[in-house]
Amino acid sequence: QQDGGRLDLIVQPEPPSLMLGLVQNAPTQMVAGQIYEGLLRYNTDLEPQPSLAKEWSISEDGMTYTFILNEGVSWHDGEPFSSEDVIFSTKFLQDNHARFRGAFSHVESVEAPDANTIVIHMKEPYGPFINAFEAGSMPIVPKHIYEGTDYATNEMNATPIGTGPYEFVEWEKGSYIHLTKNEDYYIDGLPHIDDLYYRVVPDAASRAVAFETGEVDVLPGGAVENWDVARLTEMDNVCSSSKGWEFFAPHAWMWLNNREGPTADKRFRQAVMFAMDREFVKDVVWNGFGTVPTGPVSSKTNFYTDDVPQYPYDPEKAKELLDEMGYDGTPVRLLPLPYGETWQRWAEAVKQNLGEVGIEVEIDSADVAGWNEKTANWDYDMAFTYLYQYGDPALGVARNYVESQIQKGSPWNNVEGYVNPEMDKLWEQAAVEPDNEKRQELYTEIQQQIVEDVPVAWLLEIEFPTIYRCNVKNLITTGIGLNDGLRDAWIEE
Amino acid sequence: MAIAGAILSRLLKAAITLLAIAILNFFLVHAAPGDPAAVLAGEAGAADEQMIADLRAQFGLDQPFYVQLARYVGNIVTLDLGYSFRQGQPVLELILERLPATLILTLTAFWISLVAGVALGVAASARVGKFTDTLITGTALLFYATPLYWAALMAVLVFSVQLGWLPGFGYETVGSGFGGLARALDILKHLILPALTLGLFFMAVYMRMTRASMLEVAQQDFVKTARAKGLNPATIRRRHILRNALLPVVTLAGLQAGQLVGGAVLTETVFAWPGIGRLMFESLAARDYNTILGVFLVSAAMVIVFNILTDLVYRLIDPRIGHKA
Amino acid sequence: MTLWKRFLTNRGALLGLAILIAVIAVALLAPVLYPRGPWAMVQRPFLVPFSTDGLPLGTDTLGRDVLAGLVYGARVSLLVGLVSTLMALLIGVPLGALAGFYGKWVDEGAMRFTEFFQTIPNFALAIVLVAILEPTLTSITIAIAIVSWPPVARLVRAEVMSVTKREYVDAARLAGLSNLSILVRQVLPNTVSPIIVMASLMVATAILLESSLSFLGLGDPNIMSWGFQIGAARTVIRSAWWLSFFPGVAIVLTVLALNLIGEGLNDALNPHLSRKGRS
Amino acid sequence: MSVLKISDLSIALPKGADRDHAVSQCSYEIGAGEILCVVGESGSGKSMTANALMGLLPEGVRVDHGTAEFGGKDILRVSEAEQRALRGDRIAMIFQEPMTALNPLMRIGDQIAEVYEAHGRHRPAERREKALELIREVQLPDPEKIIRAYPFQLSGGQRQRAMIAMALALEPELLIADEPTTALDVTTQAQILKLILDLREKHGMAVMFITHDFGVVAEIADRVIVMRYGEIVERGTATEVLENPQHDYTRRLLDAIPTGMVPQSVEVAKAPALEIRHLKKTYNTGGGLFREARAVRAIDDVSLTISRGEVLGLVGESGSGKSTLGRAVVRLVTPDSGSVMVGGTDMAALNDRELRAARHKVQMVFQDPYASLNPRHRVMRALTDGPIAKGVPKAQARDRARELMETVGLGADAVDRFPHEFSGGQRQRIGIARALAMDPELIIADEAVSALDVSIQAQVLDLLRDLRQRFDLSILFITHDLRVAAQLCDRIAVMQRGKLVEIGPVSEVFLNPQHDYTRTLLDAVPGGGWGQAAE
Ligand SMILES: Nc1ncnc2c1ncn2[C@@H]1O[C@H](COP(=O)(O)OP(=O)(O)OP(=O)(O)O)[C@@H](O)[C@H]1O
Ligand SMILES: Nc1ncnc2c1ncn2[C@@H]1O[C@H](COP(=O)(O)OP(=O)(O)OP(=O)(O)O)[C@@H](O)[C@H]1O
Ligand SMILES: [Mg+2]
Ligand SMILES: [Mg+2]
Repeated sequence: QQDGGRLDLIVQPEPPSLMLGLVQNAPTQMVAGQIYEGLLRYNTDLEPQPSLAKEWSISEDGMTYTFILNEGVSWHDGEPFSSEDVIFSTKFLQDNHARFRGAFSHVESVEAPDANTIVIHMKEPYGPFINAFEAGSMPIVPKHIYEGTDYATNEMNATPIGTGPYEFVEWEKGSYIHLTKNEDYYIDGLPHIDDLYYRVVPDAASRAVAFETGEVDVLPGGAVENWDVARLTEMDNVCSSSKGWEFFAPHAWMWLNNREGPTADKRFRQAVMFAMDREFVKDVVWNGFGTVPTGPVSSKTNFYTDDVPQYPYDPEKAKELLDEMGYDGTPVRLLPLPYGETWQRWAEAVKQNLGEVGIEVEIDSADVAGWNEKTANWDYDMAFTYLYQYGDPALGVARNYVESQIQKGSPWNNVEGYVNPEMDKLWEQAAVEPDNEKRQELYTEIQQQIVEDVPVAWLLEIEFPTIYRCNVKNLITTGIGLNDGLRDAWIEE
Repeated sequence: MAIAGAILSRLLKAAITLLAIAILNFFLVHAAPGDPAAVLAGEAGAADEQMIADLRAQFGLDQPFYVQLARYVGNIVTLDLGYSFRQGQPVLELILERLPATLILTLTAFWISLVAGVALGVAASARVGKFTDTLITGTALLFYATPLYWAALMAVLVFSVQLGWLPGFGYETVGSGFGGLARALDILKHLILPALTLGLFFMAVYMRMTRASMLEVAQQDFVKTARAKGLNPATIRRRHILRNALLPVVTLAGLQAGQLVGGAVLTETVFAWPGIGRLMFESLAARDYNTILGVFLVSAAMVIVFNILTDLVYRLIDPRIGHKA
Repeated sequence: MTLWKRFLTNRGALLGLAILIAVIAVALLAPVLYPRGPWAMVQRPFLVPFSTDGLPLGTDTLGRDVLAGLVYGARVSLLVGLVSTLMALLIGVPLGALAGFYGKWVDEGAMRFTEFFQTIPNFALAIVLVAILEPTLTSITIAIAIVSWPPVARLVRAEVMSVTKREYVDAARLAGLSNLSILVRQVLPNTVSPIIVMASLMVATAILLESSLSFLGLGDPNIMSWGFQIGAARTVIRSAWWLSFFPGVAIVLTVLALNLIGEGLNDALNPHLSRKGRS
Repeated sequence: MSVLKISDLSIALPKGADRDHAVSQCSYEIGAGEILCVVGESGSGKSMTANALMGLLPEGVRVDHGTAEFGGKDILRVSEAEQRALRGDRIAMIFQEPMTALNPLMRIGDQIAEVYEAHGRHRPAERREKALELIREVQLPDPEKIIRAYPFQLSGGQRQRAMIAMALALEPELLIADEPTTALDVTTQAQILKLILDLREKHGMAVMFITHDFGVVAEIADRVIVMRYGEIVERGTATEVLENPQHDYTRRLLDAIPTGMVPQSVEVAKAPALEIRHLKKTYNTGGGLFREARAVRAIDDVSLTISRGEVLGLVGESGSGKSTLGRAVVRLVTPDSGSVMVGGTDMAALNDRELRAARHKVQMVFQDPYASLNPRHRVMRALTDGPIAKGVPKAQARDRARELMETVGLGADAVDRFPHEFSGGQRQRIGIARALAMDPELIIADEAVSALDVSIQAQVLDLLRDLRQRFDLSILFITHDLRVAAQLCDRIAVMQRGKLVEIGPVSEVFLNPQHDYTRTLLDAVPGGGWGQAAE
């Protein structure tokens, strides 16, 4: 192991803010994950690891969670960190963090018996709860800075203060964000690297050039288009890894509007599944990265099963189904995800596939805001999306298929409008079931039924390879990869 | 005194124009689907209604439209461009941070294109119909027809990737610790490719215009007078033809210099140049209303500033302006 | 028809005309040449040009025929160029004509309005308009028209002003013709030449503008255009240069052709004008 | 002893020009201190000769043949550098258009001093002094100020003086003046001619003076050359040529010149066709928010009457308001106050619609035969648009158009041609036919013959005279050329700075002018010779 050096990474797009408690965008998480910390981290098998909490325990009945905090931790401005900050953070995040709010709805109360202990009392057992403590899900924010202020306009948002291994130095808007080593980090010897530069390069091709010319050492997943990945990894001293996304397990699918139009017909939806050459897309558009999913749950997420109905590429079958339902050739609109060329090509490929079985597709276009607006207001026939699973079907999957999550105005729920009261009961049961084996049974049943119904067309378990110079060591050690991995990374000279 | 008066009246008109532009833009921008709260929530990958409602309230989007408009106009009148909730910073500050980069880029491109364009135009007109002329006009036409972004891509490919001579993107070497002259040189190096690609098109424009204008002025009577005096051709070209031929070029240049500020979006995007064009484009995608409006206003103000500067230059060159009642 | 003859003696203009006719022909024949359309995935992706029979320019990221894309792209470019220019003329000509003909407050008002649009940086405005209207062929065309009419209005105004001063316009007034018929029948026809020259150049600019918007991802996703091809290929420019190279060349050639034609027209018209003014 | 000896000069025109040679086989000389006038109609090759001597031939035009000996050398054959050394130094030239012959962006003083610079004379500091001297010599007012002025701040006459100053800078042996007074009005013209005569006296230089105006010839020429189609048709001393022309062409030219003989006015005392009462028009220019407005009183309380069948001449120098008055009568300009009664209607008070209906009563013949016909419309359309708008049936209007074309001597078949297929004089006839087509009670002719060559001018004047007889027309004839006025008009009105200073029968005004200004005008007419009543 060696200390020192500087690491240049790409961050794309430029984060709106680095105050992780207020903003949880992917780029914010990636940068601010070095500044802020959660109580726990998760390894690539999604097992909890110490972070701000050095020890933790869950009572037998699953109703009480106790965390023992590290001692001698201080904020970047020198103020000491204590359990008070954790208590404050739970309040802070209740106001500002939707996902946290969801997980904490199962919590009865939180208390801090002493400066280093936190005890959480649950309303009911909630299996996935232990998966909700990493920096992105529950960043701990400094009480001494935020208490009693208007959080959104607090001037310190511009210069975030955390407990993490790196401190904020400077943000040249449109250009780069500079973090530097936290010399007083509570784990001796960490971190190893002196300076981190997160570079903002808006154009994907330029990002590839940046890596090629050696200006940048690390390309996080998705920073360059997939076509460039192979070329870049063939260069000397370049390594790549698909690890570091286990916690998120990004799962891509196409929402099919279950409410109206041809997509309201199950046979049509099944036909769509058969008509799509998903392997082709994986190989051509995604350059072989990723896995064709079998259903709503990612193979990386807990409680996955492949014992479900299969939908291989079979245009003839698709045509049969369409004939059977008497599809009249009404054109359908397809809303692609405005996240770059890969997604655009993907939509084009789907359009072409569906066209071949007689479904006329018109690609709608919209930028991010337009996409949000249309999906959130159900103004679509088919729409691309991908969502994180957060390690547990109860956290990241259920929200997309239960009736209680049909809420106009947000694109992160049951946007397709799938209603199946029986399923809803099973989902509910599975979430609060303390026994993992029983949970598996319940989730298997759920997956089988849902795959039969095809409420959405699952496309791909996305894999975002991280590309980096081979002399950067220990870069990816956790289930959220680069988002908190730089604590342990070091550079070999 | 007359000049001061004229400028004052221009400024007054400009202020009204700007206010009108601000209002028009306000309508335009708000007509776009989606809003910043939804985008911000959307990027978080998870959001509930409460979060979006909170954000809307925080951004003032829960107010009726006319209240928002009135508040915005009120701010503009007091020269307050508002606050970017997305970026957590006053818009003016945000723009001022980015403006220098844009100005450096566009002004460099502007001067390169103007000086080179005029020089080539003069050279071509001096040898009209000959090979040099054909060569220059042909090349200019080619530049004129080449899409800017394509030229940029090709330039990066050749000079940055293949030859490795120049940095392919960015404003300066990040974290180099350069100061003073070293930093200036560093920025200069980064500036070359974007400024050149941005300048090529305009160079072609100025070249064509200068050439045409030179040829036209050369036909005028006073040139014959100059020749009748026995002046040599070089002097005639410089003193009599060029100065007169520059007048339309100056007009055009002034018009374009202003437009350049807001028009460098493509170059800034391809070269990762941290200017306001890109800020505008990114803010647009994020529906960061105040920032887009701010950038628009500032770019429009730049157009006006450059127009006024052009007028002043014009007055310097052409004594007739300002005297003519 | 001396104009036409003079135009035909201009070698550059002839070349431009030849190229343009070729592009138009190709655009018209697109459905005949490629009945499956430009989106069909016909072969393996990333086939190098001139390596495969029937696919002279190779294939793109999804295995689509690059040449088919070019051929269909010609339709879009020409369509957007022509229609947006036409629309810009429809806005600019009447406005400029009224301003130049009536003068006084009509002029003042129209010119303030024009100036207003000229004060807004026009590429930025086009971007915002397309983003707001959402990118479709129609919205793109409209946006381009909206940002390109002001110079037309100014040109027409100046021309109309100068023609209106000619004595035959006074004569028409004395003949008791109405203002409108004087403007339409006496004045406007005599301003046509410079407008045609400008229009030919505007078509070129519109094609560039469309391709720029497309490059920024603000193109109509259902339509294969040259700008779209370049924008889509930008990310693979290192491994598949031909994907952005050929559409780039297509744009350059077409725009070049239009410029050559414009200049040819200009040259053909100008000696006429200047000689008349002189003798 | 001759300064310049031209032998057998031919100048070839490029292919496609209207003839092969602009000038062919001309030989003549100019003696020291002599003024040689070169006269001839437009296109006869006068300017080309001058340009050839200066080495300033336009592209494509070249000397084909012949020599021009000057200071012992053939200046048509010397190198460009030698030519340059001669230009401005030993041969100088002034041009017709004073408005455009000076660089608009350079101070007058600098433009004069530049001549010294071009020939490497004097130190820079002295050049200014010299320029000042020259400005004084050409009698420009306020020399200290003029030297710092820009051309746009000078009037046409002043600019022409500045041009002359430049030409005189190095005391050339030969001064070539290409129609230097044609663009100026009479009074200014007279001053410039006098200046040239004075300077010739003082410096003893030879002058080659190009003009088409025999009045000017009579005023200054020692010897005269008459050119036609590039050839010399007549030469001799001024008196010889003017009084005893040999060649037919010269005679025709001279005959065409308005004689200066004042006709006895005919008695016209019928009903008035036009009555102008207290007409006023002020132009306000350049009034901006912060700029001072300037008011020009173009018509300042003018009243006059024209009887039926009468021709009233309106004269006055440039800018005196003649055109404005004419245009106010036809309501192309709306007067501020006063009335314009035509056949019982007050033209000044009509609204737009009434006006369109009343328009036909007064028609106009315009100055520029090239700009007054729509180049895109056939003659037929030019002649029928008005009548049809007035309500005349189409077929009838067409018949009438053919008839009118016969009347003006162009032939009925010409109606199907486009204007550019006619010569300037013919176009002017079409303009007249167009006016007649409306059956007007009054015709305003604003400088209707000024743009025409003398011989053609005479034809058009004849036509007008004839028509007036035939249709009993009333005409307001606006001109700055008193000779022309004297030829056609019954009465003369003189305007100065918007005011009517004198009005009366031709003979009275010319022979016995009452107003000072009228007298100045009459004195300024080149060639003089007034005061003879026609017998
Ligand atoms: N640049 C040119 N190219 C071709 N022919 C020309 C050119 N300039 C003049 N000409 C022709 O040369 C002939 C002589 O022209 P020139 O200018 O000498 O006439 P001018 O006697 O000076 O007439 P004006 O009184 O109208 O000035 C004319 O037939 C004219 O058409
Ligand atoms: N449209 C106008 N706006 C402002 N001033 C004008 C306008 N038309 C004419 N004038 C001014 O009015 C005065 C009279 O002009 P007018 O044209 O009637 O003179 P004119 O006697 O016809 O002269 P010329 O012999 O040069 O034709 C001049 O000072 C002129 O500058
Ligand atoms: Mg001449
Ligand atoms: Mg006049």
